[in-house]
Amino acid sequence: MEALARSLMNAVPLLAGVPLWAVTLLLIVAAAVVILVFALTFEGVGSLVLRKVAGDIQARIGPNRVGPNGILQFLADGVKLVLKEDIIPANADRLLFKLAPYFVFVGSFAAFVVVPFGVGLIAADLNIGIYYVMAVTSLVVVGVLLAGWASNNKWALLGGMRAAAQIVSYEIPVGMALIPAVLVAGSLSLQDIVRSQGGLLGIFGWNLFHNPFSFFSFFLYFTAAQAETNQTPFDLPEAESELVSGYNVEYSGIRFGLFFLAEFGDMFIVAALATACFLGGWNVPFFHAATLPWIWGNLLSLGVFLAKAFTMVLIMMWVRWTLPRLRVDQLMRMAWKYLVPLTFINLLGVSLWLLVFKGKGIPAMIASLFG
Amino acid sequence: MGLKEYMNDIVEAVTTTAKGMRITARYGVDPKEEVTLQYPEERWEIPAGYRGFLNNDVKTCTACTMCVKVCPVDCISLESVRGADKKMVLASYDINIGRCMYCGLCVEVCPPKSLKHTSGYEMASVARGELILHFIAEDAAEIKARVARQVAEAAVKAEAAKAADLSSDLSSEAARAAKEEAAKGEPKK
Amino acid sequence: MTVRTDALPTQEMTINMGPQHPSTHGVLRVILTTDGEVVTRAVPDVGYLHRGLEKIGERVTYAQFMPFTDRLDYLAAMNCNCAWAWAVEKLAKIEVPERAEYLRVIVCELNRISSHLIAFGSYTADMGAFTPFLYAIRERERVNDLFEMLCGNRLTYNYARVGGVSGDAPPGFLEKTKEFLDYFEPKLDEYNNLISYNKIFVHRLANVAVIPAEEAVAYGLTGPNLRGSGVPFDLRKDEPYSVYPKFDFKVCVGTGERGTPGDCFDRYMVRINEMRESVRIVRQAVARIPDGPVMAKVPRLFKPPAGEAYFRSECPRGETGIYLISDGSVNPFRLKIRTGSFVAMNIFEKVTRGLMIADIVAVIGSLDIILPEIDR
Amino acid sequence: MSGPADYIFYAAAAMTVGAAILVAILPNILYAAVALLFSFAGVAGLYVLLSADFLAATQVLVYVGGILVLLLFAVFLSNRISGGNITNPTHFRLPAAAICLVLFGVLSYAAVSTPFAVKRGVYLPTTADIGELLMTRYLLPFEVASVLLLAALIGAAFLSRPDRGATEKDDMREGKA
Repeated sequence: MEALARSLMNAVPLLAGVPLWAVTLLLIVAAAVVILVFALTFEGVGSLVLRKVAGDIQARIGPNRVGPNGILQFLADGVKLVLKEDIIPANADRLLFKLAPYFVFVGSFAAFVVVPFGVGLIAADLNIGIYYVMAVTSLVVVGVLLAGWASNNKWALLGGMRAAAQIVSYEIPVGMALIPAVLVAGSLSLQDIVRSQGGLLGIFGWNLFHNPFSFFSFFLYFTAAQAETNQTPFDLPEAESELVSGYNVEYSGIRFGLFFLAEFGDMFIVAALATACFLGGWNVPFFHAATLPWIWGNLLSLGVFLAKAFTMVLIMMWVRWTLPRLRVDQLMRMAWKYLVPLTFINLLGVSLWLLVFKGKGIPAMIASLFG
Repeated sequence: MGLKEYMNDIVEAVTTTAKGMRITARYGVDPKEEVTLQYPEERWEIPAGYRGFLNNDVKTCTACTMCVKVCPVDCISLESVRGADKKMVLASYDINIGRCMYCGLCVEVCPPKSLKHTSGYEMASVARGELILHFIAEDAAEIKARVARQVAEAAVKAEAAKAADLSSDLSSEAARAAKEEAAKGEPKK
Repeated sequence: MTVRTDALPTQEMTINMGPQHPSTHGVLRVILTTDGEVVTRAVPDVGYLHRGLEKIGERVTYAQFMPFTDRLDYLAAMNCNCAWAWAVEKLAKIEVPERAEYLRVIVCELNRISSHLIAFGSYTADMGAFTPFLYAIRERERVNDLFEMLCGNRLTYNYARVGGVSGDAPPGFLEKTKEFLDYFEPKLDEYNNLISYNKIFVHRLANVAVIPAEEAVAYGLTGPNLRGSGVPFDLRKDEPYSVYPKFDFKVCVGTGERGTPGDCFDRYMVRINEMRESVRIVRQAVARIPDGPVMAKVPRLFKPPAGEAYFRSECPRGETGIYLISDGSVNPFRLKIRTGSFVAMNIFEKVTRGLMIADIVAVIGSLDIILPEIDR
Repeated sequence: MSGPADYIFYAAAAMTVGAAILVAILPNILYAAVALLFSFAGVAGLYVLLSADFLAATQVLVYVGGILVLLLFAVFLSNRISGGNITNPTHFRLPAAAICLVLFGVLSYAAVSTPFAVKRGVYLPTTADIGELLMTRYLLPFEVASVLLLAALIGAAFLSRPDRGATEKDDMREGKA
């Protein structure tokens, strides 16, 4: 940010007198606003797409009343959520009840900061990118637990407990499944990871095809991440047929809206991480987007990135409308007896592969065979 | 749990999920599979024997009260008085369609087939009173009073005829006149 | 699964599940005592939908009670209609024309299909997969279309009459029924591929709430719940009524396909397989239906002779037994209805001990209860 | 660096200390836990100011995502959770305050009198260095710590499952399903 601020100050003479930190701060705020707007838009549109996909899959039509073909439905939903009466249960813990949705939302939203949208489109290219995502999303757990407790509702409490146990358990396989990408790139920065998948191999440069272990890693990550973000078939914390709605059962209005937005935000984060770590991120196959002029390169890479991420989101929705839900003990068994050992085996495999083959992936080896 | 079982579990989970997802995908992409009826714009074809709202043709109704008796939920109420010509005259015929359960028993028993199901099924109201269908617009008390007057008139005429010891055709004329009077006053829906 | 209460000294929590809960299939209230997620005790509290149906039956005439039987089990109104008609006919010893009996069997089996579809659909929805529910509803709508064509109503049919049925099949009905069967039969395989054998689904149901055969008999379970435990008892075969002996069909029983015989999965599979058998029965009935009247001569002022009769028939949710005492007047002197869902509630507390909260939902769904039948 | 960084430091420090005081004095355990969250966040902010971003993320991941959640879990599991009033009574306020004051004095004196080496440097990623140090110089302590944690984990699992035979059988049965 500071570098950008410096270049901006050099480019715009008007800013010459302004202190560096002020410009930096301004840029940070601007980036945050842009990210927030993107996140909210995605979350709104995501809810609409989710319902449309549900409609298609379930031999229905889906929302089609607000706006042409229902595309304004999410605005109507948003307006409804904002205007709805804000109910706080009489015996709820008012302070924590009000605070909890913000924790959840902040935890989910803060992860957007390091999402590599394009060649230069990233709010903050932290060198601990993936690690940062894992860290800030852990705030969600606290919010969910507090929401479950503060509602003073037993179903909400059960939901909160389930959510916390689930998210804490699945953080391990999620992290372990992402490490192969980190190992291949040799960096925790998401931009570095994406860049490492570029090159002239096209889609075979992706970490997905780097070696068999990273291939499985992708699926393990996707499965575990679905659980970490409480998507069906792992939506136990809000299982509406068991826990009614879990930790957010007592919430209404925009407080519920924040949970809802956070859920879609998480969905996008998972899709974005999967894209960045395994599917080549914003890399355009057989083409260096960075060689284009700044604006075009970024637009092109942004388009590619979003297309990949949205495809992943669609797949998540598809899974969501197909599968039934696991039971709590089965969920835990899946985490500890299947995903954790498998991700560890994978990690070992990737490490050995990188050691033995000097960091080269299968496509690279094949390419070198043919010269 | 052996390794083989362990692997089998994983394979089975993946294959069965894939099977299910293939089916949902087919439905997802095939627009022909959409079965939703866009209700207010599109409507389904109502079959001939559809049991919709009840309608009583009060012109042919004989006020036999069969429908009232057979109705299991007592949603039909009927008032009638004996007219001058000894036939029953309907004073009121109400059906509370808020109570009606569309069983069709009343339609089956109706001797003159004046009570029928229509194909209507759309009705919304904000007051329960609006759910009572009145088939006779005129006030029941008025009809009763009028019929009573006619009956009295007919009786007076008959009395007079008897007293005057006139021929029978005159008496029948009076009866006819009374009947015409009644027919004129017969309420319409 | 055993209750691990001895593991950690924890506090039990009492949770009220229902009467407003999406998975209790109506207004069932279950009082759960849980230790964390493990249910130590689940006591069903019924009666939220009690309408005094049996008392109503004593105050209305035999013919007038017919629409009330629709409300006994609104998902299988035809079966209840016919059960009432058969019971009254048994009491009054009325001979019913054969065409009417065929029509009754057709509508009963069609309704069994539509009822099992709801059982299947809502069960999958309880398990978290919402899509099969809508597929089931879609198929059910077609059955409803058929019934609408036949009797004019889509949910509460009031089709059967004492001595026959209210109307003959309209032209095209039988063809449409055949069309539906052809459409529907492949869908069953689709359901199996979509969800029945899904790993998660199987895991949720297999070995959960196992009811051994002896226990099922001892608790008086009937219908698919009994057959799910492996007892091949079907009133259509074992105590044949109407024209059922003329049809060739199989009694589906639970075999412990994916776990222990008598678990939730077996009860679920029995329903899926029964739909297939119902399709077979309807096919035969449609092919062989005779011509003739559909209504016997029954006096308008119907007064059965004094006496009593008990008639039981195989409804989708088990045996619906109707016990009637007549004193020779137009109203039954006493009416008692035995329903499959009510007896299924008896065993509920026993089989749910030590399960998880999510399993409670699975058990309710696998017993396929319907509240008006429980509370009457 | 002067100016804004100083203000940020003071803000983060105030948040850390203020929240920590709240943790100590709040009667409601859950409120104290939330205050602890803010305290952790303040510490993470201080790490960021010291260019130790890896440490900051670790602080959030381990303390917020791990320890705080564990704490909340413990509170949920150990108390009459449905009662709604989880209290944390305070005792011996005066002696505690006295001890705190003395400790504060000692620590402040130590902080003021120690000649800290002030190093002005540029921001550099620390992750690689930390990783390398952990894998080379501090490998033994690292491994010892892991073994200790593993032992604690196994011990906890063992303590919470006294009826080993039965659970084993259950697992077999479930595994068959």
